[in-house]
Amino acid sequence: MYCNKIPDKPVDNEKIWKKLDDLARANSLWITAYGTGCGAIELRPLHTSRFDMERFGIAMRPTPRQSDVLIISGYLSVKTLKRVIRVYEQIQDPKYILALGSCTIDGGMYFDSYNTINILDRYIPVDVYVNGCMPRPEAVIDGFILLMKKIKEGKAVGWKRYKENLEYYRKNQREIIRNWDLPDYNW
Amino acid sequence: MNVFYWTVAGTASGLIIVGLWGVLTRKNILRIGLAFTIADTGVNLLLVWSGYLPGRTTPILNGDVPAAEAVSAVVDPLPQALVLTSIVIGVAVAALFVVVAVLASRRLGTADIRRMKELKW
Amino acid sequence: MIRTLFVLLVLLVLAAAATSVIPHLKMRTELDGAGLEYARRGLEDTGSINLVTAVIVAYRGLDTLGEVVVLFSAATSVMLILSLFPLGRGPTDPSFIVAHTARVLPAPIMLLAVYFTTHSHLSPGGGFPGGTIMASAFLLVMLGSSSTPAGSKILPALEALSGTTFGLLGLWGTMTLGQFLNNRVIGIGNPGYLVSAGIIPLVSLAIGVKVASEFSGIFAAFRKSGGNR
Amino acid sequence: MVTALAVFLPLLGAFLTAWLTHRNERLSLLITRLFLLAGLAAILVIAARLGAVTDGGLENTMILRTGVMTPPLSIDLKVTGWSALAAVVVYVGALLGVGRFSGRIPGTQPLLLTLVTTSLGLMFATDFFNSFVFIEIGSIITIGLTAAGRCRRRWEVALKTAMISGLVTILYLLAVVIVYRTTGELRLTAISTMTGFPAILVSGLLLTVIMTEIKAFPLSGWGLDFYQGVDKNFAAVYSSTWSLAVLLWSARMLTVLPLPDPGVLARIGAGGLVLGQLAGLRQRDPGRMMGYSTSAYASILLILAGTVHGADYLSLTLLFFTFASLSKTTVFLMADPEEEDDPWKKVSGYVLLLPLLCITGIPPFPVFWAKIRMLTVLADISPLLMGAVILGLFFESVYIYRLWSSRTGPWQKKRKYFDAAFMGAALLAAGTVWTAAGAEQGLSLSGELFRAGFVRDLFLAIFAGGTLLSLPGAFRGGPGEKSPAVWMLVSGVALTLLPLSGNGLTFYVLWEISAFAAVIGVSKGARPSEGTFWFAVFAGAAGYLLLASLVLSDGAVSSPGIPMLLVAAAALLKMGQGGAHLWNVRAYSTAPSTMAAFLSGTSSKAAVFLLVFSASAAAILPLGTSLAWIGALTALGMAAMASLESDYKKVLAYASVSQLGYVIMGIGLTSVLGWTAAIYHTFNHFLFKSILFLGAAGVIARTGTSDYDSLGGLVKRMPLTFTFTLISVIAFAGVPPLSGFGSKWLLYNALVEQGMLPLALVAMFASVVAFLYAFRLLYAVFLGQLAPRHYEVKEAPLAVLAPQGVFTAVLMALSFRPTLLLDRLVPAVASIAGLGGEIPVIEGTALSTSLGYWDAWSVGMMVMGVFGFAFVFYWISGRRPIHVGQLDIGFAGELPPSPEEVHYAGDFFRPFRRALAFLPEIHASKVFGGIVKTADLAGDVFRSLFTGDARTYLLHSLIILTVMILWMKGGTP
Amino acid sequence: MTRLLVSVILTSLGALVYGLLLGGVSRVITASIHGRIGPRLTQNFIDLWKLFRKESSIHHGTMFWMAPMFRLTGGIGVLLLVPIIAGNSVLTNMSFSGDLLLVLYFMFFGCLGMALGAGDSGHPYAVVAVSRGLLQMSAYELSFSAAVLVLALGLGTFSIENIVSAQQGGILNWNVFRFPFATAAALITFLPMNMTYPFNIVLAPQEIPIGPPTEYSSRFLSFMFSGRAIFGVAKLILFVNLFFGGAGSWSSLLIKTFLLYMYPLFVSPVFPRFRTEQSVRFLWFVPTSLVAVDLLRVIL
Repeated sequence: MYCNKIPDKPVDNEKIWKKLDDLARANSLWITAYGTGCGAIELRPLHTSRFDMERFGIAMRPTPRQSDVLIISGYLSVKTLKRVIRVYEQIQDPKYILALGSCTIDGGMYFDSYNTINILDRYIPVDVYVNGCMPRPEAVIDGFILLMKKIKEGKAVGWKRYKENLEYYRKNQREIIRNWDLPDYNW
Repeated sequence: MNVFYWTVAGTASGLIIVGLWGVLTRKNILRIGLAFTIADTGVNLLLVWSGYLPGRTTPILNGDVPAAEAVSAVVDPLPQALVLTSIVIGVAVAALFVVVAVLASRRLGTADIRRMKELKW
Repeated sequence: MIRTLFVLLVLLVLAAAATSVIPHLKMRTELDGAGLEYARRGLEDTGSINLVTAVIVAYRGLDTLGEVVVLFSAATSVMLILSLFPLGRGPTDPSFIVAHTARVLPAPIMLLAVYFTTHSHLSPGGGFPGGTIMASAFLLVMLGSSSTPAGSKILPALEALSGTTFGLLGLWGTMTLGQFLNNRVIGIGNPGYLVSAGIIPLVSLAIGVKVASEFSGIFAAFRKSGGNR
Repeated sequence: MVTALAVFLPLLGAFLTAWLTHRNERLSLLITRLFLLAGLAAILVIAARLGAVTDGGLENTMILRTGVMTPPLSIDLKVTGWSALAAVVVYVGALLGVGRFSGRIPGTQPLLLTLVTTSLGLMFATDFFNSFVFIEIGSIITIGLTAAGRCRRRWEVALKTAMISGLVTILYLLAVVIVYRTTGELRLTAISTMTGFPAILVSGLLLTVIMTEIKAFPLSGWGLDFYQGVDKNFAAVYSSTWSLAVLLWSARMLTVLPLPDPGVLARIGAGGLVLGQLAGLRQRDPGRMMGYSTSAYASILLILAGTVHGADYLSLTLLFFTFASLSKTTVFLMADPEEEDDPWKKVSGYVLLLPLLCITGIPPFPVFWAKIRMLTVLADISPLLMGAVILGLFFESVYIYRLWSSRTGPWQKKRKYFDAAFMGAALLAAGTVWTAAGAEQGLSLSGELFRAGFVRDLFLAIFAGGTLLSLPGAFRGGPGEKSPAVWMLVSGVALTLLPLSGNGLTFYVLWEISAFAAVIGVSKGARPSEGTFWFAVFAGAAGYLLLASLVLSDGAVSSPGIPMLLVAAAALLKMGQGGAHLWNVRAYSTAPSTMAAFLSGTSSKAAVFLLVFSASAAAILPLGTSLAWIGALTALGMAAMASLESDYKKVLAYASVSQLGYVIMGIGLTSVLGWTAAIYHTFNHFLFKSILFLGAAGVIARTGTSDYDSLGGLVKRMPLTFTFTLISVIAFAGVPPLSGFGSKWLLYNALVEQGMLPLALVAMFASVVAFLYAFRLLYAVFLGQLAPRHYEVKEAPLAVLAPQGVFTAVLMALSFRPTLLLDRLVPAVASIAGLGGEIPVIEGTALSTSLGYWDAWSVGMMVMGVFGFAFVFYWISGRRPIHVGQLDIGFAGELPPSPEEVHYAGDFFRPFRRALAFLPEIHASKVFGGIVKTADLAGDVFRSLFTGDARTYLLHSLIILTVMILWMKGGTP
Repeated sequence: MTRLLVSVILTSLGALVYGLLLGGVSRVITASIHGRIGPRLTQNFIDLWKLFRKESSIHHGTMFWMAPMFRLTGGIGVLLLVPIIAGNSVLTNMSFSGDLLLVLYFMFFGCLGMALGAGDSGHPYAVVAVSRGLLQMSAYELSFSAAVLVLALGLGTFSIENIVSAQQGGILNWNVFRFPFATAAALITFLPMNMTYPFNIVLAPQEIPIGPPTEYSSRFLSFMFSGRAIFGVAKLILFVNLFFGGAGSWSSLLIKTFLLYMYPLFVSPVFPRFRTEQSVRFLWFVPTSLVAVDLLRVIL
């Protein structure tokens, strides 16, 4: 019922279009509309006329299949992590992760909770962190611009890292998620 | 003689009507059988009556009635023959009816025809 | 009550409607139709003095055969039903009078019956009255005892024999004269004598025996159905 | 001599067995059989001598004189060819029944033998009083054997019979007195010379006697009770001997009754037929149903006596009553009298079918020939009377079908139940062949029937091809089904012969054979009773309508419009149009799937053929608009129903009816374009509906279910089936470039040409709604989530797959080159007289009218080109995608619970249901339920006459007698 | 033949570009209505390229695979069947192979393919959306085809070219003035046809993310977008041809289609979404009764 195929390691063999591709990718960031934590409330203003993220070509997509960016909006509990892993793996390459708030960096005010993730990067590859508790929309946009810059420079390669070090990430994930029932890779 | 003739006819018709009335209104099956016999009797009487001719004798051509005068002396022999048959048939039917009625009332525990309506519609 | 009244109403209306037939059924003063013919030529045709017997046995012999069959069917049916569904009530002991009468009377009764049967073409009587009388003798015998008379065993045989005789006598006519139950197969002889009128006496006898055995059979069946002592 | 032997041998046997019966039962039974055989031989000799089976032989006479001299003094028995043949049946019936009845109940042989003699005597009797004697013997034996039979309610039945015969005795003897006093003799023929009130009185008395004896409604109460309660094996004997004898004697009596107006008989009969059979509609007790059927035949006798005369009368009565009696005997022989509540419980409907169909008079069974001739005569006298008779016969067939279709028991293996019954069935079959061989022909449908030419050949191809291609899959039934192959073949062969039939009668016979073979085929399904019953009822109704039209168009009285109307109604019923889809849905969904494919794909085209060929365009013109509207509304309504249905086969059934709505629409237009559209669509529908149903057959055979909720995802297991289904769905949805669009294009052109824009709109709406069920069908069965229990499902069997392949190939060819068909079809349709409108022009691959144009080839090429380009472009433009698992879907980060829960198939178009909520719910089942309920209520009124109280029955007789006397008295000055 | 081929390719490409551009314009205008800056005009091209160049993609089965091709074929097919510029022998493309009826029915081709792909994806939301979409389609097709049939009956032809030529010679000959009610109805059905508010029940992202293409990604999605863009242009041209006098030249074509394209923009941003049954009933009754007026005029 699930496709259990482990993805191939990414290879850079298409040099010709790369520049153009990166440009397009940077200017067309589609977000998975998925609020993982308290920070999701800060994303809504991005639509409004005051912040208007559409001018950067950023749009919300309701399905991971069509999006490029997953925003981790705040702390992740163990329970949410499982869902995040599944959503992240279902996004097609190339894909980027924008982590919002202190909690994603070091656990923030929940650092000693039995049930939250302290260092997100151990479980999924984060491309850009935006700190603050919570970061304001302006900060989020700033994070996006940083992400766009990284993409244009070809440095936003979290997705490659994830594929190359899948065993490492899986080990960490399995450590913290006790009732692990996801397939080998969530296509 | 006419009076006698019509009296017999009237009696016979009366018997038939009484018999039919009995058949249609009595509830006990044995009485219904009896009513049938009454009506049957009426019919037989009517049958004999139909062969009646005033002042004539039996259709037996012995010394009293010479064969040559038979035509003007005897009553009609045919109804007499018919009524014999009819009576015998009546007896046979009555016997069978009684047997069925008796057995029916024994087996069904009642002689009331209103209880024998299991088959309907 | 309503039902009774309704029934009465229907019957009266029916009777009233049927009264219109009265003018058509006025008393006859002269013979007509088939009756006339019978009276005129009955003796000549059949050799039977008794015209009723002539009609019953000769002219309309088929009716009589049917009549016999009616009895036969009824008797067989009654016997069959009673054998399948016994009444289950045994006979009581006959009273002294009945018991003794049953010893004396049957013989004269039989004599009368035989006379009736064999002289059907000469005098009032015939197979049916004769047979019935014979059966009454049998009935008397049976009432006189508390069991089924031993003679009842031969009743079916008698019945079969007489019935077959009747049938064969009829077929004889067909074979010789092409007319079923024609009594003239052996000539009509001298009217007025015992041996005359063709096979009428024979047929009467057969009828008598048949009727007697059938009625007796019915009586016996009732007795058997009740169970012997 | 032989005559005497034939009549009296059984009697001698009776005397003999009466003696033997309690002594040696086996010998007695042997003797019984021997005497019966000897008698049979004798009567056969007589029949042969009289030349009874040749023309005019029925009236040849042989006289058995009895007593001295000649009638009126003595009595004759008169054997005619007519009564000799009936006597043969009497003997046969007795021979068939003797083992089953007398073999079981010792001591009944003499009575049985006597009953034979009596029956013969009654049939041959020429004397009024002699008949009485025979009637009495018959009654006595009936009472006796009823009481002796193995049945719980024997006493009640015997008593009722005895009371009835008591009344008959009285009434009859009264008649004897009057007859003798007024005519002076007792020959039957003398009665007819009577005049005045005695004649009326005697007529009344005798008519009452006859109606009571033959159990004509409303004097049939005791007969119904009799058949319900009596020992069924005795009923077997009774039907062929005494019942038949009484019927035939009554047939003779009715001709000599001095009635003021014999037409009265027909009216009494027709009224009794309709009302009596109406009362029987609701009947559930099988024995009683046979009683009602007997009552129907009694009414038929009255009708015949009132309308038919001479040689026709003889042959008709003979055909009707001998075969009906023999059939009834066969039915009763199959009963197991030990089963009190339902003696046929263990008998499978399959076995019962032949005799039951015989009784209902479906062609080619003998009663049919009689029926059609009777109707022909009636049509000349009064079409209204004919209509009443047809209605009554239809009612009869309804409960007979119910009797049949509710028998679902397995094949009864015990030989003792079936030896006699099989012999009866064999005799019936032989009789069928014999009468069919000698059947009178020469009736024809109105109009220009059976024109040879392309259109006819096209239908021929549809019928033959459809049969051949549906057949391979039919050899093995689906889960829980039996193989309908034989019946499909019979039905298909009859269908194939349909276009070749030379006249209307042949057409009708083939039509009915095809329909009822199909009914049997349907009964092989897993849940057969309901669908079979409704199919049979509707097929029967269509058949009767067709019959009525056939007879009326042959007659002189009516206008030509009415037969056309009836034909149209029959075709509509057959195609399930205008609310008649009830049967399609029920039959298709319960039938074996291949049978459904045959019915929907092939068999339904017979109705189109009927319309196209029987309707001269001029005759159909007045009906045209109504037909078109019926078709359009059916197309729309059924499409909506199909969208809301969630059973695979039911959806296909609705879809089938909906698609045929377009055909009706096209025919209703009576223009060249319309008819071209209709016939073209017929062919299309033949192709894609066959594919769809065969595909369904494969799916159901593999998965064992036809419920949308439990299917899904099968494309991964049955890719070929899916492909074929997909193609046919695209075709019937009318999406270019496949062929369904062609018919739509023609149809809209025709509609707009005729200015029928509202119709076009409805058609358009229907075709859009068709998308709903088209997609739902594909999705719910083949797409979506594959349930784990279907993981092991294999591709459909080759026997249904290969025909689908063939159909699909034809469909594809037709899609890209419709001119292959249209090249010939358009001129053929254009040559049909009376069709107006313009003729479409074909140039190369393009088709054009003054309104528009359509080039299927270039459209096809364009689609293939663009599609191919897109495909290739996709293929070369990047990496192959990864094929993921069925539950690898974006599910809000969750793992989907299970395929079944994710598969969204049930109540798929719920918003549609909601949007339609403003409409009152009019289900055909409710409409028909209402009709059935009304008929039941009406029937209950008449049923309540039969209170079960024997005295009431006697009272009925007396009331009828009174009424008749008063009526006739008032009628004559 | 070669000319035809070239014309076909160019028309398709042109329509793609034009369709994407129109999409961009509409996004910008919508943003303006919202008081935002909005994306670049070329945003749609960027999105398309991004999708087309995604590194990986998944598929669920053959029908899933083929659905984007169906969509594309449907779009291009309708485009090719409609004569683009009246009198221009090249730009009539394939319109010789079928009339208005063919176009009407060919419009289902892409929808059907899309629906099949959505079904094959096995995603319940996709199928819910298909159910809604088909229902809505069945509703708007009723009034749209009614309007079209009124035109056909009124002008006595099913041929689009003939319909266009019948509208020549002055603005009052346009069908929008000859059949105002039918045109109004058709314009109402234009909204659900383009899946804009208030008829946006198929792609309703807040209810059923995001309808049929839920499972589509990467190149599949780019094909679908292209197909939709081309199909949109084809529909515009069809409407212009049917109701607005057709296009005699490039400029009139661009102006007319652009204006027609703008019209939903001024309706959709201010409306909430219908429920499915509301939408269906609205489309059954309101536009159809409008058509009925013209229908009566034509028949009488």
